[in-house]
Amino acid sequence: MSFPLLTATAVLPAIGAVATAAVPAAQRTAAKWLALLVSLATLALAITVLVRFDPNGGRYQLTESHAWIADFGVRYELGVDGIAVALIALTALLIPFIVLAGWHDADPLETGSRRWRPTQGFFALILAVEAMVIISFEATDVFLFYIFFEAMLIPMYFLIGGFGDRAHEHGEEAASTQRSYAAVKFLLYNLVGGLIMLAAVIGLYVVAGNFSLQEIAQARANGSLHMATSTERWLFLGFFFAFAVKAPLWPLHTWLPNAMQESTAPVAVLITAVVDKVGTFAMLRFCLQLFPEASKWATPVILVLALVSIVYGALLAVGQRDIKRLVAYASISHFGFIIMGIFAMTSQGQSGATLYMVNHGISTAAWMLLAGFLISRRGSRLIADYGGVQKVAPVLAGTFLIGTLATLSLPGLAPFVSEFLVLVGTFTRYPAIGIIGTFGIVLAALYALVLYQRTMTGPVKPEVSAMPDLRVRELLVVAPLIVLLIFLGVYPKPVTDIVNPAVKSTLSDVHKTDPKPEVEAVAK
Amino acid sequence: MENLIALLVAAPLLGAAVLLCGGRRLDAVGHWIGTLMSTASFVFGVILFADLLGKNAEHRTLIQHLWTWIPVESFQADVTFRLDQLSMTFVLLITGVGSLIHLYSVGYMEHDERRRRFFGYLNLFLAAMLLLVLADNYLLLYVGWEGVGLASYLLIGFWQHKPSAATAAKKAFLVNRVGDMGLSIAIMLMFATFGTFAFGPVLGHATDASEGKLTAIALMLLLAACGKSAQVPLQSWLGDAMEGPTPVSALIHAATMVTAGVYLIVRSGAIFNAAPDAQLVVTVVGAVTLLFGAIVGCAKDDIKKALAGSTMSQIGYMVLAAGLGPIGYVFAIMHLVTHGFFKAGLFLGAGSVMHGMNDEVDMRKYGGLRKYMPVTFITFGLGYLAIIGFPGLSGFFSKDKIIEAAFAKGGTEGWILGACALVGAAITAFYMTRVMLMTFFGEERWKNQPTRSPEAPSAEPAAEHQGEHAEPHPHESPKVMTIPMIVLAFGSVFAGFFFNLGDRFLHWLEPVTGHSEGDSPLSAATVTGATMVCLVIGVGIAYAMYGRRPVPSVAPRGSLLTRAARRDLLQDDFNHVVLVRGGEHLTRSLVYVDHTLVDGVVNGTAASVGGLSGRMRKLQNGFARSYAVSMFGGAAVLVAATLLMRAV
Amino acid sequence: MNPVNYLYLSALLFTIGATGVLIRRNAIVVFMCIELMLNACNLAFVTFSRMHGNLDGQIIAFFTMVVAAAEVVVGLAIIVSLFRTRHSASVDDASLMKL
Amino acid sequence: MSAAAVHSLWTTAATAADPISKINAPKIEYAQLSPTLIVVGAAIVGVLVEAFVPRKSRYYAQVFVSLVALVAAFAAVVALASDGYGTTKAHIAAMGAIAVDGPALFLQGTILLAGLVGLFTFAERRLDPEAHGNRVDSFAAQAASVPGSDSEKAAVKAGFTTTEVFPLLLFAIAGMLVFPSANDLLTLFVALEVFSLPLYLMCALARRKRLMSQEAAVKYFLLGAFASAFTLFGIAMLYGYAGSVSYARIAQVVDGTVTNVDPALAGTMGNDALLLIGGAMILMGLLFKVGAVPFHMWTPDVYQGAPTPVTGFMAAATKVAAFGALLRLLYVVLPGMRWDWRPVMWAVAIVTMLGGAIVAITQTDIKRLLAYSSIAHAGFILAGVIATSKDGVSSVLFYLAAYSFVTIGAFAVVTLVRDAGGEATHLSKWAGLGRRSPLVAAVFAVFLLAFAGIPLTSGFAGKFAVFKAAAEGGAAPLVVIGVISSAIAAFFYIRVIVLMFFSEPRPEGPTVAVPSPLTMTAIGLGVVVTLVLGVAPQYFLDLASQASVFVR
Repeated sequence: MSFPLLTATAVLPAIGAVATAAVPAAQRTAAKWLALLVSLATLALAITVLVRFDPNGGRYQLTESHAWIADFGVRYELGVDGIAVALIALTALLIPFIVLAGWHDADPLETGSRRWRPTQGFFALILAVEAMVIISFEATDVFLFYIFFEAMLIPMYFLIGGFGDRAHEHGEEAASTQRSYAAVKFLLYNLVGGLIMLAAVIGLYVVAGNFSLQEIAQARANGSLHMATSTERWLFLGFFFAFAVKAPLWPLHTWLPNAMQESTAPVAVLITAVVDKVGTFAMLRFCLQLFPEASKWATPVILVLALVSIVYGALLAVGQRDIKRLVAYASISHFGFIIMGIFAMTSQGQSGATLYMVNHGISTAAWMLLAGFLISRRGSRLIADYGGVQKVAPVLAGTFLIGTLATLSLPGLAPFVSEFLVLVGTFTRYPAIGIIGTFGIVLAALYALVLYQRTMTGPVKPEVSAMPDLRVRELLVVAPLIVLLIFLGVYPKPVTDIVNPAVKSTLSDVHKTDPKPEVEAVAK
Repeated sequence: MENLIALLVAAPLLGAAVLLCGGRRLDAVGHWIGTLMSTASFVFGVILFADLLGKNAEHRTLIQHLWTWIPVESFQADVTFRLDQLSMTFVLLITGVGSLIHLYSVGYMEHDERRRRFFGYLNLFLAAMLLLVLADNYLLLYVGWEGVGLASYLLIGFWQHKPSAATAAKKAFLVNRVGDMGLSIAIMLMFATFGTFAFGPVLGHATDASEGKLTAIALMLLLAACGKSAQVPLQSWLGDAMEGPTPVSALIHAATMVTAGVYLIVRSGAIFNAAPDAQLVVTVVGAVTLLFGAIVGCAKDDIKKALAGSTMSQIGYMVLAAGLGPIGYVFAIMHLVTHGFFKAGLFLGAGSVMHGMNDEVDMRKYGGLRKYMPVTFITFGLGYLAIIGFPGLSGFFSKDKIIEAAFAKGGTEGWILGACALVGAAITAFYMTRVMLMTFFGEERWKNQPTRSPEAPSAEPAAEHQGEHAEPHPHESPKVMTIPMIVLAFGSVFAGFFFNLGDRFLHWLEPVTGHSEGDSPLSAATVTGATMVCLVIGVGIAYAMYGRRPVPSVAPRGSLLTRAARRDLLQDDFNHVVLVRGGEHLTRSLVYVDHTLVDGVVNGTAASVGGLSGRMRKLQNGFARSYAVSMFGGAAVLVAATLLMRAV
Repeated sequence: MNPVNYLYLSALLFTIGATGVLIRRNAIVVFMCIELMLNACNLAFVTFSRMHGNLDGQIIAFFTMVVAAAEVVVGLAIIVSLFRTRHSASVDDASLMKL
Repeated sequence: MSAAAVHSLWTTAATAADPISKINAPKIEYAQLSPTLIVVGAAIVGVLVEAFVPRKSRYYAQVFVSLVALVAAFAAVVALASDGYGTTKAHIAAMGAIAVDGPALFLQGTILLAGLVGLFTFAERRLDPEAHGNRVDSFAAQAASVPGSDSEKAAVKAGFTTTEVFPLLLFAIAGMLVFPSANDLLTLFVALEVFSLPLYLMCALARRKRLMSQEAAVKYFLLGAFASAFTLFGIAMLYGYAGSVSYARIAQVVDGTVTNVDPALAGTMGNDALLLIGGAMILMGLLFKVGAVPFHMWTPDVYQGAPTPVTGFMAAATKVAAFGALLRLLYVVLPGMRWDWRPVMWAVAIVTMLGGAIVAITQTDIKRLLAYSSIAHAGFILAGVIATSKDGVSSVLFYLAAYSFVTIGAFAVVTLVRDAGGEATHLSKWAGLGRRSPLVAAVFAVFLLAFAGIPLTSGFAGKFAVFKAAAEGGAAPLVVIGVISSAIAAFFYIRVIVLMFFSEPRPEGPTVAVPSPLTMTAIGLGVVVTLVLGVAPQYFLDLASQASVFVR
């Protein structure tokens, strides 16, 4: 029994959350530092996981397994494959930046009762979310996964509803009502998805008799566990629905714009860059492994939906007046790419999709956080309120431009690699869909550059003229992300090396192989 | 020796990094760093060139593998450079002209407080462009391809405080993106067809693939080329791109980047050769564009826009040549190089003129400038002679070859293409003469009138010490600007002759592009003669219109064609109406749909459940007896149902 | 006489009682109707006990009476206190809580 | 045991050959009935206390007696269970009147714990401001005096308190202890009345809002009596059908495996009409107690009107007892006619789940809201009942245990939030509670999340267990509907959370009273159980599944 590394990685932030919440009301700064340190320590643990993980080793590594709820056939089973490792690393990496970026977001304006501690709560909740996300990446027991998949809604819900942008065009009252609307919408959407999944989870138990991913997958593979086609499809739909809400996939996406618009930038990043990834990840890990046949059966529809998401999200992003909504719709478009890559069922597509999750996390984080810094300066989310920023705050503008370019996946930056992989992977099996998907590239350029032009260029707006440039703390947040974007854009090999084997085995689960080229041009 | 290749790219890249991240402390020396880096790159280029010349024709290909970029199963993208005669030619052109223009910019941008950043962008562009021509596979080429797009975006929009500049930059990037879409689809097709997208295997096995696939790939590549090289139908961005500082127009939008499309086609020659239909399309595009650009060039009063039109049409020539296949590849490249010289020279000259005229770009406010800025006049004049193909100058040789090749295509299409080329030559002569006359001859229309063009950037040098309403007093530009112009003038005079001496350019490139003499229905002499005739006609008309009678300083209404041509033959309006307006409507309606339909469905269900709840709530009316009723009814139903269950 | 008739009678009484509960306003009367229903039950018990020839039914009837008596105690207590508060024993007046 | 001996507890004397000579005393296993007996005894002691102990010290005496009684009873239950009466030694005691088996003991234990926690909330005397220097609890000073009358004022001034509630509570608990373990219909009926009557009374005893309290009592009483009349008639029918009220006997008749039919019975024996009608009517009586649609309408009014501690106790314990009885009835008496009652119960479960959840959405009073949520939960539990499997039983047992603690805790929190007019139960008053007293709001949020069935709370474990059993029992549609209705239900639980945390506090908002350790224990216990059953339910699931076999 070696040191339970995975458990530690998940438990540490949980403990940190409790500790942070317990910090007395007066010591706000202490709470902040505590949260930051905990998140950094978690990052360290995640890196150890990364190091200890052997890409060419077994499928699930660092596994832990303990009895938990025998009556429900539930075990406490953890284990990571390449995909999970990559995403855990991403999560652990982003949280410190989120904490740092949200440094002042939760400083209370009015002091309620002396026991009212928003700052502590804010950072505690962030850490709680981190813990739950990480463990749901690690869980190889469906029930265990489900529990945290659901439970993470609660802290997210409080983060969205409890903390919003300081200044609001319609005053604080309106702000709070809109916030709680967004929060409730977020929770209900995901809860409905989760409950439908619950029915499917129970169904799975009735069929399979236990929840261990590996056992079920094995049993499915060697035919010892046979599911009626209709059963499998229903169960698949139950699972997929929940993940599609979380991801979000058109037409289940409308909660995302509200949530991201109303929450502070760091929380918005937490939603789109970290929490939503659980959805796409789960598609890859659970839908495909547990229900391979049903997945293939549903592929055409899902691909079309993904395609709609891509184009629809991009077009709506073009039409937005609110910076954060724009970013949200951009994310919807990006998630379309991810889902497309997953269900293209080619190694390029799925590796690309996984890579996309990582890259999208980083790029959106950079872009959204910068947008947040911008908004915090001017106190408005409306694009129209900005203009000529690059004149007064060149560094902010320059970094923001890089974020923009990453979003429109410019070659040389990380997102390009993943996006192209997804497109190629899709194209080799479904040429038409691949081609339509590429329109997304053009539209991405449109909304991204429109945003940059309207906010950063042109004559300097008077309200903007006194805007300070990036502060050190903010630069500390952005610079590493940008470096990472460039590095992964130029040398993504480290990530692909980890991901590829996992994708290979996933593909073998669904009995799919890459289509062969027409001409054997490369000598094998 | 291969290891030097990376340095070609690395030097300017490093420069860009240093300049952009360096911050204000580098402002003093930034421009020199930039120039140094590009010159260094040029020096490496020359060394490599010497090395290549040392080898015999077959072994003039150097490969440098740096690292594996994206490995996913069969999808293997490497960062590998390939230096052969073709890319060598480009390297020299890019770094050479590039360095000259860096030098020129030192003077031109002197008074701009963001000069450091300008040089950073220029270096970035050089790096990307070199990456483009040195890449050994299409994906890496794609990186350079979009890289130059980015650099051009940054440079066009360099004066971002001008909304027009920002818009133009965005437009350029977007139109290019459409082209890039073509390139990426082409790469996907290649991967699906050949399982790779490296030059070697793809071009090597091109003939093994079905013609349909190849045609598709070729057309997609053409789409990409159209985007980058401003060919119809994706030409609209080039005119607006003139919002950028003039050196940018010279380097990116005349000499190098816009010719990338030609490079792509020539590089992919193997594919095009195997797809004749695609080739036909290429030639058509080329022919159309060369006329289109020429006509637009005739109507523009903005000197840079006029030159832009001519660039378009000259590239049209190259594309046409490239479309002709092995007959034309070499000449396409040759014209590309010579064009690089004289067009760059012309732009620099234009820049120098503007420099002296407080950034006035309207040629109708010029006139008689030759005695004020002699150097500019001479260099510009030489460039002028070169472009109209005056015998003996470089334009003459390259363009003549292309026209011959067009006829040599044979058949009716040969005739048609040739005819287009000839007409193009005539129009070229016309509009260039027009530019020449309006700028340097005639009476001085700029006298006693304020000619500060309203939205000229305050950053522009002259404006600093010139007040708002001051009469310009033209003056020759400083040495640092004239020297590059002189060098380029030399190039535009002798390059063609030099290349043509014993077809050395042909033999130099042949190993890469291959070459075949078509069976021309006309002898070379006749073609040359015809060209000369066209030239004379063009010059004559122009002289008759602008040399003899005075030029009105406000544009006359002009014929329908003229007015259309001023507006880029209404092609922009078309874009505006169809794409921009349509797009806006689409997005707006989609936003509405998202809010009412998609969201509405959800909120609707919620509301209906709420309403149901409200109604059911009424049953709870507080009267114990009504509760009793429901219990009694319930009991009755329960009993009845149980009995029923047994009955059925 | 056929004991089944007694069953019919008891069913009739039970229904009458139930109907009374549903239609009468005065709490006391409603309560009496409930008592009627209980008695109907008793009748049924006794009848069945007679039919089955064992005494269980009759014993149960006694129990029912006791329980009914207890119910009366509690019920009257509540109803009376309500009456004293509201000066009305109408069931319908007691409808503060609704919806 | 032989059919002849059934009911001898009641009828020996009568059936004896010759009355006088020898009365063979019934055989009663007092040890195994000890839990009930203890509580009953304590209740009687409580009555005596009322009679003889001076008024000042009654409160303490009563609390002490009740506390001791409940703890002792619980200890007895534990002892019995550990002696294996729940599993191996399970049998039928008291001449067939009472079953001592797993479900009975488990439910008795649960009821006793609920009663204990309930007792704490009953005994709470710190919430209301002191009247004339006397600590007061949440019960009327003098139930007999008319609200607002001088006599009431006098009673208040004199510092009277209705300490009778404690014996009443004990009587109710005693009835509830018998109810799920009753093994013949007569015992069932008696137990039903024994725990109902005290509840009727306690509903009328609120200190504040006495009009509503009395109204609640009247409604509850009339409707309850109405329902029990139906039950009794149903019992009569079954008696007519089987010639006996003993579960075992009836079951045998239903199965047709009856021993020694005596010819006299032949006439009515096996007349299924009687069986069906009787069964349905008894079911109706029990469904009334659990508050299933369409017999639920008393629930909101009574829950709202009754003193909140009573509401909490009632909501928890009554459900436990009633569901226990329902389980035994369906699993012991009527398994033979499963195919008759299952479809009906399906329908009831569905309308209960949906009805409760939907109507709750538009509620504006926290107590009514919780009432409707309890209706919805009754629906969920019914889904487990319908499973008709061992898992079904154990899941229901677990759910009941989990649910009762959450309920009592939630209502205990409700007692804390007060304004001038006593408890501030209107939802609008709860706005911004999270700002004023985050702790209380957070605790209440935990309870709400448990109600909503969010993972890591006992609510989720219970819901999962029940749905799992239902699905295995082939009731997949029920599961789907259950899931949908829990989604609807989630909406209004969340509404309350939003209200507490995200909306601005009202200036004239309520204050949160600082309770005595009693209520604190009640709430704390609720939270702890909620979380423990949510995170590590295995032990309790084992307990439930061990205790899930009925003795026949």
